[in-house]
Amino acid sequence: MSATPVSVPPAAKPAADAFRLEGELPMAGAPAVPMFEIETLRAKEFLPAAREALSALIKDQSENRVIGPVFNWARRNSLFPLHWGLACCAIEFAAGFGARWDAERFGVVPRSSPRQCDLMIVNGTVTWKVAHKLITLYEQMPEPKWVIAMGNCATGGGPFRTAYSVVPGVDKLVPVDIYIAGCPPRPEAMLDGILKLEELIRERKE
Amino acid sequence: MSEMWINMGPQHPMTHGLWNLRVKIDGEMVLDVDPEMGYLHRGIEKISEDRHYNEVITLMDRCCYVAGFAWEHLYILAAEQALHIRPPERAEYLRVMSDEFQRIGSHLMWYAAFVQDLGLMSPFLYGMRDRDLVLDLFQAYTGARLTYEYMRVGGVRNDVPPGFTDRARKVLDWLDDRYREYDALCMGSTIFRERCDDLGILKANDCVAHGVTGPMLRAAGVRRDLRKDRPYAVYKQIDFDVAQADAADVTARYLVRMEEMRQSNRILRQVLDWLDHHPGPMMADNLPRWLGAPYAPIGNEGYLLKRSYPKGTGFSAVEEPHGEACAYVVNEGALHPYRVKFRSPVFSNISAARQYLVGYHVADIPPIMGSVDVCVGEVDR
Amino acid sequence: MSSATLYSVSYALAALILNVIGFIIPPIRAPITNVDVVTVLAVLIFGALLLAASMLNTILLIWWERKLLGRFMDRRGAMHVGFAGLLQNFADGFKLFRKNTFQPAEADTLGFYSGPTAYMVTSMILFGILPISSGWNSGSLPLSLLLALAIFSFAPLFIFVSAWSSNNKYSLMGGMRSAAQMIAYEVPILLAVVSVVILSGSFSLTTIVYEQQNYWFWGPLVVALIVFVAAMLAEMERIPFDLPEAEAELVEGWNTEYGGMLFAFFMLADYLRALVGSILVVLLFLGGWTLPTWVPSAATSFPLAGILWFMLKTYLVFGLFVWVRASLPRVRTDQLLRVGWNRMIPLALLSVFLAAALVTVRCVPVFGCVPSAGA
Amino acid sequence: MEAADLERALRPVLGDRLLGVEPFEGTAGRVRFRREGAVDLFRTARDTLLFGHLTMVGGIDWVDHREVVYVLWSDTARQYAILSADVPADDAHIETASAVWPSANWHEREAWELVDISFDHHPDLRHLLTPDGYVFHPLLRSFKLHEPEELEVKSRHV
Amino acid sequence: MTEAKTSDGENAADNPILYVARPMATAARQFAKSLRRPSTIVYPYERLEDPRFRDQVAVEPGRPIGVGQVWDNYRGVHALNIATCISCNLCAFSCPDICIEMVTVPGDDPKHPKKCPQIDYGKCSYCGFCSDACPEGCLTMTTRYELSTPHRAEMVYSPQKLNEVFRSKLPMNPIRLELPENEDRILLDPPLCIGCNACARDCPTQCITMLDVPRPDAKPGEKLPKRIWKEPVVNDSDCVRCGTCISVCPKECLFWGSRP
Repeated sequence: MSATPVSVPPAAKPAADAFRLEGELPMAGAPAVPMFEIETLRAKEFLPAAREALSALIKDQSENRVIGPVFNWARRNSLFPLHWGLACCAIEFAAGFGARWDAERFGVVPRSSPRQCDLMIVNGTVTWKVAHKLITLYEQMPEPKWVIAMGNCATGGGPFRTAYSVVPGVDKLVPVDIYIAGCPPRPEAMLDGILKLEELIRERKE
Repeated sequence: MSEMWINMGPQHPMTHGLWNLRVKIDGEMVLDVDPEMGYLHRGIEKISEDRHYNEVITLMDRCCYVAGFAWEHLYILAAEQALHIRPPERAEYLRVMSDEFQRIGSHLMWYAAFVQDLGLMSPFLYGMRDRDLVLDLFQAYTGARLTYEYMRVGGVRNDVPPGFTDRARKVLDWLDDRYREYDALCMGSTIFRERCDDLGILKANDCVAHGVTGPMLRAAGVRRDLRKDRPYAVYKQIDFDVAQADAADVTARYLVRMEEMRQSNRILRQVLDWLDHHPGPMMADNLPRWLGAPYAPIGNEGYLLKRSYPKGTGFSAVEEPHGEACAYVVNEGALHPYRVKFRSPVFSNISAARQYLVGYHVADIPPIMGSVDVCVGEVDR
Repeated sequence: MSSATLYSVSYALAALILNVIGFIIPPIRAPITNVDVVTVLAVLIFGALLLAASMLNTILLIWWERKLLGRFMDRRGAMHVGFAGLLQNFADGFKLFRKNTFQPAEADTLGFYSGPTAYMVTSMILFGILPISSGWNSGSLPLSLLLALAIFSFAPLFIFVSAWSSNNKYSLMGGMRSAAQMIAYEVPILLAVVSVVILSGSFSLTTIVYEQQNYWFWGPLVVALIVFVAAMLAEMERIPFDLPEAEAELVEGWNTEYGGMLFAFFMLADYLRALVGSILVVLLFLGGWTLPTWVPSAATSFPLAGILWFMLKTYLVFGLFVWVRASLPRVRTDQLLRVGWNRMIPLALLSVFLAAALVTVRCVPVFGCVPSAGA
Repeated sequence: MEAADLERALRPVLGDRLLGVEPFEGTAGRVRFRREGAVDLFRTARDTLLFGHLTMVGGIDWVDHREVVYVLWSDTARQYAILSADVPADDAHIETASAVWPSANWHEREAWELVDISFDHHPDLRHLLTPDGYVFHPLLRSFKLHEPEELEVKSRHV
Repeated sequence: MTEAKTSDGENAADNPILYVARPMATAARQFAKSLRRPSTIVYPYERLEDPRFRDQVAVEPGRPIGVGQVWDNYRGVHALNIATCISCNLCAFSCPDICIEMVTVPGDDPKHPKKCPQIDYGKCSYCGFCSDACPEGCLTMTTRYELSTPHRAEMVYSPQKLNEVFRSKLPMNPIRLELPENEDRILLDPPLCIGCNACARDCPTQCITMLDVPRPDAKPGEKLPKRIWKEPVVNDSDCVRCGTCISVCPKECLFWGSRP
């Protein structure tokens, strides 16, 4: 007798369809959200910013109050991450830009040149050998700029944090705005991190 | 323009990872190259010495992040030899299934990256999309997309869920159609042939001298596949062919990888049929407690001193998607391996870069390096 | 709306503005409501309107490409900013506008800033020349086609200036490739255009469109069309001829060192040129704003019908470019030049001979007769 | 090919520089040799025994001495063979294999920087994985790993 | 051995007239297919782990979304049922990344404070060893994966926070593995034992009982050891093999072994 896996009910009862292989129902082609709706899901985002700018304009506020909301809206809706891959998370980073998750929906387009980027997604283990290059890249990015530490290696060294060559967390090198946990995080988690960053930018007004 | 050195990397779209290719160019011609590695050196071999045998598996998944299963299998084979353990047959079949799905997944990732180097935009997305289907299967039985932690010393963690094999066959059917589409997009295109024919040639004797293995070697006309030559796990009982081409150029490597994916499909259909009809245990009998599957070992070092375990040295070699990977595990009777040493195929394939890059254009570097299929994680370890 | 209508609108607007000012400050009313002053202001307003329209179109074109490319790649493309992502490019533009502009340490300041600006400006001038509907006066200049092509070929100079002055090896290589490529492909473009000119007998874009009333030129001149489209792809630096910004080997090509607004200039000018390229294809080969004679006249008689059909054609032609981009890999520099000199030019010459033969025999079995205005 | 075959072929060439050939599961055998016989052994292995492919070179630190492990593959025999030589810890050097198999180049660079085994006549003995000027040899047993938090605490005290 | 060829055994070199027609036709076919519904999942609104969404996409060849999405096996954030946790430390022991720390949770028994795992998700590698090791099934992994936060400190999940995850009733990782039959047991080296009761006091499952042992008669000239004349007896069916007793034993008289 050996360790045969047996399925015993866990402490909490799982969802009723545990182990059901989903998707057998042939409702192919139908979008979960209707076509028109799916294109307008976040379209109303612009309205508050515009309203704020308009009211500031009417009340004769300072210039910053007028254009601030609009530029804030623009900034958070057009984040260009740096196109580079460090380690495992880079594969999920790429998958996030693949067909299934398509980060471009949010206006996130990777650019290869740091001069054109707003966002550095540190997607993997940072070693001491690459640390100064990472700092150079960060300094080459024009303001305003943000950093996302994607995955546990970037957050705190992950499983390799005891190693002699690994920086235990990229926040030792550059200021980090959002930490995404996961090893590696799913592409959805990466998108969630980007959306959280958008919220952060919305709160940090000029 | 006079001669100059340019750095391609560590942040460069060509590298697909973290390494630096220093290139000496004259105009558009490549005069000399010098790969500079180590930007992702995480000391996996050192950390392994501080970890229990099963805990090293978590590092193996991250060692080569596009072929985690192959590296798990590699390490497990060496560790089992060092610890004198035989896994049950069903576990071996499950390992082979994982390996072959991983080969498809890794080759799809390679395809996506390679065509992107050539400027083909949509096949990148097609490759990633189809790879996601393979990852979905992995998620169904291991619970993760990239880092599986599925194999254990002495077997595998769990069986596949019910209905899995049917689902896997559907994915294989889907992939069979897609391979045809990939060929139409690449080999059907004159521009692709113009770009890739007679490019990055590395002849068979150079391959052998510089330790180049895997699809690059097979594209040079050498029939060498550890699954045939030195069958591990259950490859002896499976019927498949070794893909091979003679031109030794980028097109040949493309063709070899495509053929390998088709052969993987063939292997997988046999393995899935076997799995349907042969239930069995997942773990070997008589495992020492600290290696048993349900529990990871307990950090109470004291008790092991009272229970010595036979020493041994394990050596394993696995035909990884990138080539031939070897592991050397020294067991000195302790909880942790005494020394773990890995041989990464990409390590040797990159070290021969000067042989297949010099004399071509700068614009040829991305497709040639793409056809090498670089995974920096396993080079730097 | 024809150019004449647009101009009369701007004239009325100018007159209104000046009259209002004159009403507020009576002493200067007489001098500023002078016809000449009004005309000058009207021209300015006309230019501004045109500029705004061209920019809007360019931004719409980027959106169109992103959506189309998304579907080619089995994904959705930009969709969350504004309805179906329509505001996405505005967001990008606004963001880049407020971004820190960065000059590399040893860059040449004059070239670094003037290059992108000149590139952008020359691309915008083109819109003053291209007619997009009947009665567009600027297009009926006798040599408007030549003028457009001349301005179109300024670009490599400015690209090279900006690439050189940004003091980066990748930029420099991109700039050199760009210059070589654009110069090599000027010749086939001109030769392809020559066959159109032979057939239509005029260098005026408006005349060329009017000559296509009976049949569009793409039929008899299909070789010239292929040459023109391929060469246009090279001129616009799009896949398969996008080597100057080849992402794989040259990081971002000649705009590697550019960020912020200067980068936005490059992006915008690239798409302006893409729009111009599509418009030229429509004007020269696809009948401009006209429709085939068998189309019921209801389709062309409503207001703005000309502009509508014209823009529809333009976007479809651009869709063809996107299709090519989605399915073909990039060629290499030497292959590009070889194709340019060895294939394109003979083909274009062949097409010139064909056009000449057509004009000589005056009638083609399928397409009908060459208009009498020819030759 | 068995261990005995290897011994039979190598003994005449190496003499007492060959310490013995042990059977090793999954390979042709494990050849133990003195480092003085390295060049002869490599040449014989490649030219006579047709082990044309050097798969890996690795070092093991046994505290009192260090072991260099070579893994070879023969395309004719379709088998691996393992060569191993012990070098003293205070004088750890051995002749390079990269003259015989060019593929040894990077493997030896790695062994040099990680296990501190120097290879004589190596064409290009530079740092490969660690940064230039890195003075430690991490895969030695005397090199201990720390939790980063521990390191921080220590540095604060210093 | 097989000569590598394309799927249809043909290529552009054989057919130079086609030039670029085949790739363009392929792309156009994909365009037509994805016009109706591309493979994209509109993420924050459509989620793969949402069964309602999965029911609407299919698995037929040609429709690539949602193939084999078995989420109940997924290894995401842990769920901890504090009520059933026995503070056995096994999760913390089994963690390869040392990201689990046992912290005290306020319980009703002030004398024996209960210790439950606190997990640092900045270090956790989601390997699932801890939930495999948990003998009571109270530490499981759920399908939750969204963990991004602007503050590093928020990534440390206290037992209470893990309990909240448990209460949110997400689908959980249901695979539990059976104990192997040849399990090692806790054995006693009787001459060393001093009967101090430390093992019985700290045993999380209360499976150790201290039984009286007969006090031997002292022979002349021999000095009896100073000890309490009790010895621990382990109830193997209740024992979860956590090793707490071994680690608290002051005399190192308990050890692992197999009893015939």
